[in-house]
Amino acid sequence: MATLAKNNLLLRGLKGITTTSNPIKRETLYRRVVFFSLLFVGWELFSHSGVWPDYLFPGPIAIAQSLWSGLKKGLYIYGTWVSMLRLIAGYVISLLIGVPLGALIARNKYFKDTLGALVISLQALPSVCWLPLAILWFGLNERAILFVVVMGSLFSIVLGVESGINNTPPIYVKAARNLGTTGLRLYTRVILPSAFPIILAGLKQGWAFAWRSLMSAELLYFTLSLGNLLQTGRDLNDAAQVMAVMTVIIGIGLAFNQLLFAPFERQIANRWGFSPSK
Amino acid sequence: MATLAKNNLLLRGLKGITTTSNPIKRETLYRRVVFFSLLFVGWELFSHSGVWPDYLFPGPIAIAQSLWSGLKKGLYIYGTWVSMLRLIAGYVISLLIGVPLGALIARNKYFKDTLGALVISLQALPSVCWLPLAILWFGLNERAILFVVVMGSLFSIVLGVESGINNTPPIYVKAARNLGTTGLRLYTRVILPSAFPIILAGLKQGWAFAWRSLMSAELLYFTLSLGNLLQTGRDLNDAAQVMAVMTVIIGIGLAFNQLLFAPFERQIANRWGFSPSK
Amino acid sequence: TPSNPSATNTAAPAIQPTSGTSVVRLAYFPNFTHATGLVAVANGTVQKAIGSNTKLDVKSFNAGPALIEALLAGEIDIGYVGPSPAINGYVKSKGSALRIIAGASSGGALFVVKPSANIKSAKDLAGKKIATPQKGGTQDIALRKYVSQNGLKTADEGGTVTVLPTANPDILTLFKQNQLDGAWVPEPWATRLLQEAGGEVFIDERAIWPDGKFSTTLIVVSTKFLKQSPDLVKAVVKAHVQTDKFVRENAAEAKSIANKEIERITSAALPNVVLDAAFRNVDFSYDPYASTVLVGADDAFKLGFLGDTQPNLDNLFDFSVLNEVLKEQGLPLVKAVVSK
Amino acid sequence: MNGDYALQIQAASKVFYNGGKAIPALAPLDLEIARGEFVCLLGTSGCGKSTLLNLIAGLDDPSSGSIYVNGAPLKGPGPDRVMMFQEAALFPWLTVQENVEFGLRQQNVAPQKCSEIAKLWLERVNLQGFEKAYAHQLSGGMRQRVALARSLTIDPAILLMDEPFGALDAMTRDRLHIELENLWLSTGKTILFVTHNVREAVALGDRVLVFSPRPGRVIADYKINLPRPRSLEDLVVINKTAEIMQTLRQAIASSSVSQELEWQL
Amino acid sequence: MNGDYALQIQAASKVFYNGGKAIPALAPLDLEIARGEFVCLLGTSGCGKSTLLNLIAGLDDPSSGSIYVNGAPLKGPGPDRVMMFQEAALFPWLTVQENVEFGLRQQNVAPQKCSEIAKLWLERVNLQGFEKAYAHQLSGGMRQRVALARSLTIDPAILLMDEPFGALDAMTRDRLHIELENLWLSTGKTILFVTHNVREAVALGDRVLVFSPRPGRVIADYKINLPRPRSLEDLVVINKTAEIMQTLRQAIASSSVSQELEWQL
Ligand SMILES: Nc1ncnc2c1ncn2[C@@H]1O[C@H](COP(=O)(O)OP(=O)(O)OP(=O)(O)O)[C@@H](O)[C@H]1O
Ligand SMILES: Nc1ncnc2c1ncn2[C@@H]1O[C@H](COP(=O)(O)OP(=O)(O)OP(=O)(O)O)[C@@H](O)[C@H]1O
Ligand SMILES: [Mg+2]
Ligand SMILES: [Mg+2]
Repeated sequence: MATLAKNNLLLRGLKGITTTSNPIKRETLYRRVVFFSLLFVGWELFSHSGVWPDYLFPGPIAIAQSLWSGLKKGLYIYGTWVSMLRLIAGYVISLLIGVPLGALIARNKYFKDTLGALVISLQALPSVCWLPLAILWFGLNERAILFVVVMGSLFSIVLGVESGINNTPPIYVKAARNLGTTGLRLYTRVILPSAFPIILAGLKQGWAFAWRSLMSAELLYFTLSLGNLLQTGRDLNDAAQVMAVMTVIIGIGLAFNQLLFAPFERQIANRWGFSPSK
Repeated sequence: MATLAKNNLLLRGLKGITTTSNPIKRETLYRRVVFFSLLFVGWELFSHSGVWPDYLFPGPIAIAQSLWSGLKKGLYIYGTWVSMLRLIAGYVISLLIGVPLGALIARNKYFKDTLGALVISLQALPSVCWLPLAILWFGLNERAILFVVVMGSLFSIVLGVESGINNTPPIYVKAARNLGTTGLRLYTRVILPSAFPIILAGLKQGWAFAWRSLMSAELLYFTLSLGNLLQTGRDLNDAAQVMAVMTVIIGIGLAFNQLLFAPFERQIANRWGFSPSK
Repeated sequence: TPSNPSATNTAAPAIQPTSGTSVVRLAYFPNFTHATGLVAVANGTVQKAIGSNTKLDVKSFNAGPALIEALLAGEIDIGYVGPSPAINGYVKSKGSALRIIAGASSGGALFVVKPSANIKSAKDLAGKKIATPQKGGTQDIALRKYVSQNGLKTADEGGTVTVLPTANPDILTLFKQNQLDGAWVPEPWATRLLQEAGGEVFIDERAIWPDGKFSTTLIVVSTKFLKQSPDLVKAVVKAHVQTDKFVRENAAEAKSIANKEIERITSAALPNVVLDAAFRNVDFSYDPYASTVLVGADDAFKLGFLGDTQPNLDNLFDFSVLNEVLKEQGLPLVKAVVSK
Repeated sequence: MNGDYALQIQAASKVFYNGGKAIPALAPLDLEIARGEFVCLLGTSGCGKSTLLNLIAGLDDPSSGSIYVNGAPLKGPGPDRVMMFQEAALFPWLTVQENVEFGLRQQNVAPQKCSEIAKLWLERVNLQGFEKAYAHQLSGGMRQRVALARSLTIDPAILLMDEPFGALDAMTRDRLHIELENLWLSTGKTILFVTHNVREAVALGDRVLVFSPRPGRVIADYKINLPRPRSLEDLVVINKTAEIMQTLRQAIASSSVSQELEWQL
Repeated sequence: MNGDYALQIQAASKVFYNGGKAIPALAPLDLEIARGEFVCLLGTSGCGKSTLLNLIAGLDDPSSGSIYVNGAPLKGPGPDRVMMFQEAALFPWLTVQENVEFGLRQQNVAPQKCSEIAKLWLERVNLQGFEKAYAHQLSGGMRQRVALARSLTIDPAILLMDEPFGALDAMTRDRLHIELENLWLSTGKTILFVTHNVREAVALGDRVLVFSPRPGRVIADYKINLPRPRSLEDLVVINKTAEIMQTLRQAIASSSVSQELEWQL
């Protein structure tokens, strides 16, 4: 009897582990595989159909070849590595500045009336506007590139945080203040966690725009990086290379989404009880 | 007595009108004026300080002169007009596609597992990736430009709508289904309105990124437009012109924020009872 | 087997850093019109000329405006760049930021047309769509000037010739798709249009300049650097002149060195067929062809691309260093031209 | 299945999963409710009453067993079975008036008509003057009354009410008891009414079901054959109440046992 | 101000604005509450009880008048006056255990200690086994009990309870009545307790305040001098209840008049 109970406990334990540590359900995986396979096959067939010349609209095989030859030369691995480091550094800086700034704007009417009004407009500025200022302020170096990346993603994060906080049900703030929470803790313990589901959407946007800005920023001067590989592909009118870089960006995007954002989203859905109703 | 009551009613009516039709409070206006005046004065003084050469970092006066000379020649007015039309058209198309797409992805697990995973990655692609495809698919015309603008803002909107819907408290959906709401109406009457506060943040992001993409898209071929004025400024190393275009973008951003987004935000705060607690 | 120019050159004296400057920041494009610069750096000629005590910091750029931007911001000392960004930088800084001190290459721009467009003479341009890489750029100005010299008008002016400024890679795509009738483009795009898109040469731009020479790549130096470290500037110019000779005398080898550098920097080399053909359309020379630079500036101004007032280009050129070097080497000097 | 029953529930159960842990909320349950019956549900907090109502409303699927409505297997939610939620669940983007009209609008009733019916119900729940207010501007009890009006406007055959009067003061509650009883008498609706107020259950119901603590099972089924109208103060009501309280007390006493059980499932 | 009073409220009123329309929720109100008093508040739905508690908690500012806590003017919220909200207001991102620990953590109590105190309170409200659940996995009554535990852990001098037992069944409620009374007897806290259950008010309170319909004013102030422990079934409790019900009925009768009034303000 005792053994049975123990077994049951073990089984339940395992079940617990599988549900949490195997985040992609087999079903999801299956669907993805089918979807992307179909997409690739259709695309490959289409690229040979002659509607558009294949040097302008290469199929997945041509792109894979371009990618493979770049990989063999070490270009993509090194370039991706360089770009990833910049991206992550820039994104982290944006987070460190953007989250407090968004919180300030959302909760302080002086900031809201002044800085807040600027943010959405500054966000609209293309990265190319920041390039000259970056050189002027930081010189031709990594810091200038980081600056442009930060300018690209910062405002998305600020806007996300601001909107998250604005949409916080006031009752949580009331409940917390009432339980003795004040000052900074009100942000770190209540407002930000409560706004987190919405902030996360802003962080995702920020992530995407950190990429976009990075691709511009890496054109400040030549270094081996994804941005330059992209630009070279474009400069040579090499559609396969452009698409190979796109593939790398998309691949990294999918991976990060899976590793960074999706777990948070699942966690939120679990805690808040958000679930697509049937 | 009757007159008094009537007067009271009138007064109350007027009060109602003033609170709704005079959206910027005098206080806010005052703060903004002070903030921006200080900003401009500081900037002007700094630009003459000689820390950076003034041809690289012009002050507000130099920028205003550049803007004025462009205005006199009609460049800015016509360019802004052309760009605004494209921006609005592109943005509206993005809305029309993005809102249903976001809704689909959020509510249908097949779409979520497949398309949903793609969106965040596609969003990361810089506009320059879309330029060759735009030419290929549409040729050199307005449609190609619109395509690039749509690609720039679409995914922000999709992501915003998706996140809004994912964060909809399930109880509202339950309540509505229970009251007989089904199918499309569930979206238009319940899910979208309930998600609207968060969707709005996505729309703001989409707006900003429509701008960014437009600035790239207008480089497809030369037409008098803000994108080309920006590029020309950069090609000629004319910092004052670059900043003049930035000013126009910021100005339009502020105006649209004031006219388009801020009223919705106020409405939401009123209805939902979101208010910065004291 | 004289292969390495640094081995053949006559004992370049190492220069002792004079006034604290111990770094030369050089910039160029990974583009074969900048081959002299690419080869000079790749072979170590520049490093040798400035001496081992001075660091050579090389940055590659994608376009002239960005290079000039960096130079104006004080991040670049010497650069290989086209005439029109150089003039822009000079004009924007009111003549204070830079000087043109030497030339690097000439030629390398062709007006290519579609055979199907039936363009045989200038009049045939009426009703045609012609692309140029950038509005107000060298080829754009050349085309507009050519159109008006032949009694036609561009669509912008209410005429019949549509000038379509669009990016080089897009020109190739559009050409392949038969959406253009012609394009006035620099190398290697001209060659690619010929080879990949079935274009044919309508005009080689060399044909419309005296002696077939016009400035394509120049060397500019920041005035501050020129004043502070004339020795270093001289060393670089010396290395440039040496390499220029090497490039002209060892075309095949220079080509392959340049192409390797291009590949190193951008990760993509030019295919040999393109490289060979394009190289034939470019001439290398330390002569900046100063008069053609001024003519270009004048044309640009007349077409409304250089501001409202005629720019004063009096101090644009400073050939003293170059001539010093040329004299030492016993080569013909270049003439300073004064703008009208 | 027998069409005479408004509802037939056959061995329906519900298990929730909390991480890896199974939480049985409803034990397999058999229940038949005749058309036009007024059934009150009593049970300790967390015993599965709301869960059962959710299943009947079609908002959640049973883990096992099946449910028939008027003899036909239940297929999702429908306006024939309207639920009034424990939390008011008013739509924050709609005014009070629009909230109340909501169900009617979904059924394409003419706007004029919607507005009339809504006005009528807002009067009945004593909220005239608050038509244009939003949910956050109402007190807890007012919100509950709006939710009540919202579910009654659409005139469903089966009413599922989850503690509908929980946040109301005694007077308002009395008044609404009378309204509800009249409505039921005049329309013959089937009503399932969850409450914690045993006297309320006895005063309103034809039948009172007592649930065991979680996982919920019906442990007592009282027919209340007292004459109507009944008052909360009637002696017969008070006596019946005492009897039922006794059952509930016993159920609670054994609750610790049933809570042990859950860990074995 | 007199420091003997836990609370002194002087001519405090509250007016809400709904668009341009003024909605007076609390009429200017004078009230003095001695230290250690157990005061129950009764009143019709929407009469301003929650509003008053909000003002005392410092979560909202009075439109006029002033409030003194222990003789000092009230300055914002503080852990000396803890409010238990009408809606449970649990933090959705925290587990039940973390919710209950929340207040203690804010006061930098050692984690070990927090966890012990939280465990103790979760047992008292009979929620052992749900430490790791999130709010959406609880029933309405369970949520209310978590909120109760959360406000009691931090041991405030003044407890503001807004219908704390509204969603609980009779048995659970009885048990918690005893817990609360014991807590009060042993710690001498000042308690303001809003309820719609008049008998509950009489059974628990030293003093029962009856509010008029909106805008709320105190229209009756009963001292309950019955011996403790009292039971809901005690005859004296039932009699006092009847007396108070009478006051409430009269108040409601005049409510239509007061509702007219609002349109004039
Ligand atoms: N979504 C959920 N996930 C996990 N457990 C749940 C969920 N919903 C309900 N439960 C559990 O199911 C049980 C029954 O809940 P239910 O809401 O039906 O109780 P109830 O009888 O309505 O109680 P109350 O009178 O307190 O409202 C509870 O123990 C609760 O914890
Ligand atoms: N934020 C607000 N804006 C406008 N009116 C409000 C607001 N909050 C409360 N009111 C109004 O104030 C009045 C009193 O509300 P309050 O919540 O204090 O009532 P209550 O006595 O607690 O009622 P209940 O017993 O129903 O909870 C109500 O008429 C309500 O409509
Ligand atoms: Mg319930
Ligand atoms: Mg209340």
